[in-house]
Amino acid sequence: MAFQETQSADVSSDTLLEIYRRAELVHQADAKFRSMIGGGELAIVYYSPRGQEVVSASMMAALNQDDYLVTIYRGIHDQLAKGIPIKDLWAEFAGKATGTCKGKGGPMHITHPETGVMVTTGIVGSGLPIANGLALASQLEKDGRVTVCCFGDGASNIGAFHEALNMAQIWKLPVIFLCQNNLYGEHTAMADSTGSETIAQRADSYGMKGVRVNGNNAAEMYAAAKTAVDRARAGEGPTLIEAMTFRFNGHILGDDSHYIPKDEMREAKAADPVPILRQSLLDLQVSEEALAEIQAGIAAKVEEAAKFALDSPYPDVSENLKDVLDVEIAA
Amino acid sequence: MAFQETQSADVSSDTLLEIYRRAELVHQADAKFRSMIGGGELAIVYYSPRGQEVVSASMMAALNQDDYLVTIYRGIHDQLAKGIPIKDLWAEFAGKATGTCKGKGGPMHITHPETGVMVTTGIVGSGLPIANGLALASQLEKDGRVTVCCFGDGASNIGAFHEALNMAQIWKLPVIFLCQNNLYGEHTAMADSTGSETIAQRADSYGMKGVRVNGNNAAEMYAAAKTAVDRARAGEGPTLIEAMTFRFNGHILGDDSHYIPKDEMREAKAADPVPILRQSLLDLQVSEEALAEIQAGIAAKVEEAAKFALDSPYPDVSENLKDVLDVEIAA
Amino acid sequence: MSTTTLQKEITFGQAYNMAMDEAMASDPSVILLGEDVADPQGGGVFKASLGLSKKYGTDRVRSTPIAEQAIMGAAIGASLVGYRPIAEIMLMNFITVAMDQVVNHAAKLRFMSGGQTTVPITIRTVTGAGRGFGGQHSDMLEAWFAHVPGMKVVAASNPADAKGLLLSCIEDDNPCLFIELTATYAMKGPAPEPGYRVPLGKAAIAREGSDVTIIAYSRAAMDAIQVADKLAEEGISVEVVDLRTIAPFDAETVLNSVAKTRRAIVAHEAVKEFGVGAEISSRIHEELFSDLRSPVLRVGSRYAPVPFSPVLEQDWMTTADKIEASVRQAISK
Amino acid sequence: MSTTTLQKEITFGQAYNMAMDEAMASDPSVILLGEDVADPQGGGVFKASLGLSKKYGTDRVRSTPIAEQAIMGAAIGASLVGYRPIAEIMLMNFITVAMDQVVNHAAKLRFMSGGQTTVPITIRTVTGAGRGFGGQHSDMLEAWFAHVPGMKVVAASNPADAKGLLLSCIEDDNPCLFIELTATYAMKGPAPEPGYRVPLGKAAIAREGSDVTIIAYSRAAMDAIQVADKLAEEGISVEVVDLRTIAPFDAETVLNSVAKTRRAIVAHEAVKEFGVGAEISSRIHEELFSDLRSPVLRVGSRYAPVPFSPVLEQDWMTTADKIEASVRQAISK
Ligand SMILES: Cc1ncc(C[n+]2csc(CCOP(=O)(O)OP(=O)(O)O)c2C)c(N)n1
Ligand SMILES: Cc1ncc(C[n+]2csc(CCOP(=O)(O)OP(=O)(O)O)c2C)c(N)n1
Ligand SMILES: [Mg+2]
Ligand SMILES: [Mg+2]
Repeated sequence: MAFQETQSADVSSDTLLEIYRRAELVHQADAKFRSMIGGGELAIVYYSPRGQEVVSASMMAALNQDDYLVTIYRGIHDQLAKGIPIKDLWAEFAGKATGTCKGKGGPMHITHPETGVMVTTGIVGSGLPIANGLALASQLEKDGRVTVCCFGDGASNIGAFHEALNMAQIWKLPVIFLCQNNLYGEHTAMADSTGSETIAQRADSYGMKGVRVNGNNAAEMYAAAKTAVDRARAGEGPTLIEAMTFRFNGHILGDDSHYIPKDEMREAKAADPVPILRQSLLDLQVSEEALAEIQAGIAAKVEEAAKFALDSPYPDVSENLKDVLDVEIAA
Repeated sequence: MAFQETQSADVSSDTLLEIYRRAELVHQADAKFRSMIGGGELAIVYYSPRGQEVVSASMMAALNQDDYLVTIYRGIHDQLAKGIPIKDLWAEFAGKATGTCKGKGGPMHITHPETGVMVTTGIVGSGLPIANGLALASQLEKDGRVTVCCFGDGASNIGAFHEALNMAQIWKLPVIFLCQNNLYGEHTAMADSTGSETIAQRADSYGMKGVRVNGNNAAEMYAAAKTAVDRARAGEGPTLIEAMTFRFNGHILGDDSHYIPKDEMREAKAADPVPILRQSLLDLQVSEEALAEIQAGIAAKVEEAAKFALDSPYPDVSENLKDVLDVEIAA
Repeated sequence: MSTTTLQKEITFGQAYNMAMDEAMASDPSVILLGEDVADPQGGGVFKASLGLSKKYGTDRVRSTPIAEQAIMGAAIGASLVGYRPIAEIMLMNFITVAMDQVVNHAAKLRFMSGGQTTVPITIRTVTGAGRGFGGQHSDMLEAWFAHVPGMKVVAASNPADAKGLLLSCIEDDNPCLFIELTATYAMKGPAPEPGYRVPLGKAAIAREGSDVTIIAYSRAAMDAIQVADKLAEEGISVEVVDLRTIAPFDAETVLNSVAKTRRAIVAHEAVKEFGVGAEISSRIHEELFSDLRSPVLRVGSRYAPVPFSPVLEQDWMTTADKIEASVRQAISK
Repeated sequence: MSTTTLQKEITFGQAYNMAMDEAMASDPSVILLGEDVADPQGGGVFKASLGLSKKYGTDRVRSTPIAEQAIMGAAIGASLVGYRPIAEIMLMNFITVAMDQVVNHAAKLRFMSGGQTTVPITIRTVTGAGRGFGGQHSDMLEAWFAHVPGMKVVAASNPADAKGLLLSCIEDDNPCLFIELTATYAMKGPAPEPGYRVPLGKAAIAREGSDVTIIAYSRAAMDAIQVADKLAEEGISVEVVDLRTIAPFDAETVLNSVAKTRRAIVAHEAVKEFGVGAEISSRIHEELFSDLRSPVLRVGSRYAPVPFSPVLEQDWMTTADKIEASVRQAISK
């Protein structure tokens, strides 16, 4: 059947370094968001991607800036790895006029077409049919773009997943369905909600290529991503990638993960993908200094973004009359 | 994988005769409906099951009267084979007060709990989640009942199919999903709308047992049905049966089947399941007289039902105030 | 009639076909997605897209699987990057499986993105009672979409408007829901000039009158015109306002008419309770309370699912007779 | 407080929990289906079902996959053969993926079957703005369901009613949609007596008054009471009618109140245009036109998706201040 393990291909250290840059950016941004929320500087529902950084960093490193991304509420790892300006993102999380969406969308609805971040949805599964539409446009335009659609393991049980994968395959759309399998949907374990052993095997139901990879291994994840991107660009159609990963901070910030066996959590954290990737770079003779410099640069950017967000003004209430329709609504 | 061909088991000639009785009833009822519509005695949208009689007759012969059935607009083969009173069915098609639903539901919404006909829906795919609920009730009641849910090949591409099969499997519900694969959904060939080669293989996506059988072969179809019913009653969970068949009169009456290659239609009609089943009974030494007698008896019943429907009165308009809520609506 | 001379009359069905044809001819970004819409599948079950895939290719006119969420999502996604997709939802009751895509996404993405992305799609769907299609194939659900900020809801009462409104929907930069009726698909009316457009958001005065205004749309507007012509013979002067765009509706035209006649009736085929008529009636009372000679009345179908039996269906639905009766009631006060 | 003495105050969340607990204790046919509702998954994301699966087993309290069509279908199917399922749809915007099951099936099967089958289900769902959940997690969509014949739509404005109404929904033989609010989940109010019921279809006079009637429900009813109490100090006598059952609504109580005060305002958090307020306003005008001293006014949220930014969200939504302003406008006439 279509399901297969990809071999961890050898990936250049430059690529791994690029992946690390993106993963570390997500890593530090997430830490800052959590401290600001904990400290009361931000009052938002926050879906931490901590633990899933390498999945996105590897996937997005295989894309061009003008490729499209559709993602979900748990999305800063995808958005930042795709290249969205961190200041605009932060300001949107803070509901400020300087945010990507003028504060009107908020954390769950980040959009930034310049970097290909087309849709962020809060409705489980609904990004997949929309991703098909972006890919359909690319197919018609012959612009060579690829659309990546991120979603979770739980989303693979909802109807939109089924309809979208079937349509993508029969139309051979240049789309990649990236299931970030962190083994839980809210408080329900995958095994309790999902009839199949893997998500990847569901590709068979559509005659689609499906692969399951260790998403926390940058080389393996990047290889799978690159293969899927190349196939899509070559007109060979969609791929379903099931990237195995884990989330360290529960569903939303404040979730105590009571439903996750202690050992499972401990083992997952022991296999934290970010330090592992950092170590692998050191093993590849990248110097401690070089990595420390990258981290310092990111730290500065993150601080600057956070300050920018806090210092920015709130939108004017007249915004409630704009962007509802093409013409402004009469007050 | 779960998908497998069932062997055409040897089925007793009594069972085959019982299947023939049901198939011939559907066969004659369908002919009469078409002649009445053609003759202007009935003005309805009609979805002929001609060609699919043996699928239903074999499936329902494996059930008890109190087992549940959920079916679709193309449903008289399922309903009649399940044992619904033909007079009540006919009167409902004619919109009469004596119909199963007092004329309020009509051909697309036949219900008759006494014979287990619980829901007939006109919305593609939506019967599957409801069938789960009936099966859930049986599981909780431990009443040993089985629910059969009939749908088409085209319905296997809609979201409700996916959600329902997954839930049925993780809850091990006593439900049988009977996909009557007549190779077309309205005017679209299965190959043009469906990513997988078979519907049965989609059972793998749920860890469910899936089988593809020649639904037009009574012995093979009955064996698959019986196996699935036994599994369900034994608490072994759901089965997806893909019964290969064909529809001879297009999607709705009047459809010229222009989208079906001439040869395909010719071959399908050459393999008309009803005469084949009749011949196989003769080969089993059932006498021509016995079969002719069965046919004559059915012909009388069908004529009687048609007459009953035409002679029955229309419902009183006060019915529009009843059954909307539990209490009557004030005029 | 020779193919070169223009038809004098066209059906609603032809109007839909001509509008899509003209739109696809003039704008390569217009595509059509729906079940059986391409010619190999018959050009749509109602034949609205007959010939279009032959002309524009099956890349632009695509038959889809039976998967309304996928159809709607594909239309939305393509519209975010420059396309103007037409999504055909065969019957309005089937849009219930795609409500998330329409309501949470199509209607909101412009606002939630702060105007960075837009969703210029047209959803074409067919519905309406009177044909014995029963409870799941006849509902008029326009009130739901009218209540959703960010969408336009449109329905025509004659073939010329049907063509002009559909073209305007396709060219509009907002998501539009365009409602067609099974019962009127084959009805004829005068053909419009090529390139004819009906602006969205503008109602039509279908009949001028001074005693009472009937505000209606779609089939109820056709009935209202009948009623107006009949009552004219009795010397009762009825003005008919055909909304054409149901939401956001043309309050100015409605209010000007009622300010003149000082009596109004709102009529539609949808169930009366919590229907479109309630919004229009409330608006009129809010703005013209002291001018009104009698309260605005509403005519809508009964509070029940659409029944199958023809006698029940007729009793259930809004008809010219019921509209006429409420006109007489209004002017009696 | 000792476990034997009754609590004097409970939150809305506790009210939902107590109602389901009492219903499941007294009737084995009551079951609960929803995402994360069982205790191993935390007893629901809002903890409404905390402890229920421990008490009644995970057979009756079932955590489901993320599949609202499957949840709704399972509830409908079981209800056809004697069960009284409660289907929890975590947030109201998610019901958009299950509209077919609710509208084409739950609401219609009784009628379409000629009364042979019934669908005694209760759909519990949470929503509402004011918490910064943004455009896809805050919508008040009750008007859609009110427009669908065959369903009841219910919302409470205090914990006692919440418990009494939810019990009545579970025991009712029709499909009921019970709307909860994120914003009020933790709010407290007096605890009702055990076994307390609030009949469906009966509004409450939350405040008696003579100058003007505010008709509201859910949070807007809480705001209306505040406004009434505040204006009382100024000598303005405001009557507050809390609908409790939004559809079919208690026209008798509404009309009797307005017949007395001769001025009315309808207020709700949902978007004003084509909202529930339009139906109530129209009905009042139709029945009491000549008695009214001024037109019925409506207060609803802005015609826009729910914005995220707190300043925009506050400007967007219905508030006590906006209700107060329209009361002053009404009595100024
Ligand atoms: C249609 C729908 N149903 C339910 C929810 C509530 N919800 C939000 S996130 C979530 C869990 C999703 O799990 P998964 O797909 O694995 O993604 P993860 O959060 O683990 O990244 C649920 C049930 C929703 N947003 N949309
Ligand atoms: C949700 C939905 N979409 C579209 C339709 C229109 N429709 C009715 S039957 C049908 C074809 C179904 O084909 P299949 O499932 O193969 O069943 P068959 O008619 O062949 O028995 C379609 C598209 C519908 N009834 N419901
Ligand atoms: Mg997950
Ligand atoms: Mg078929």
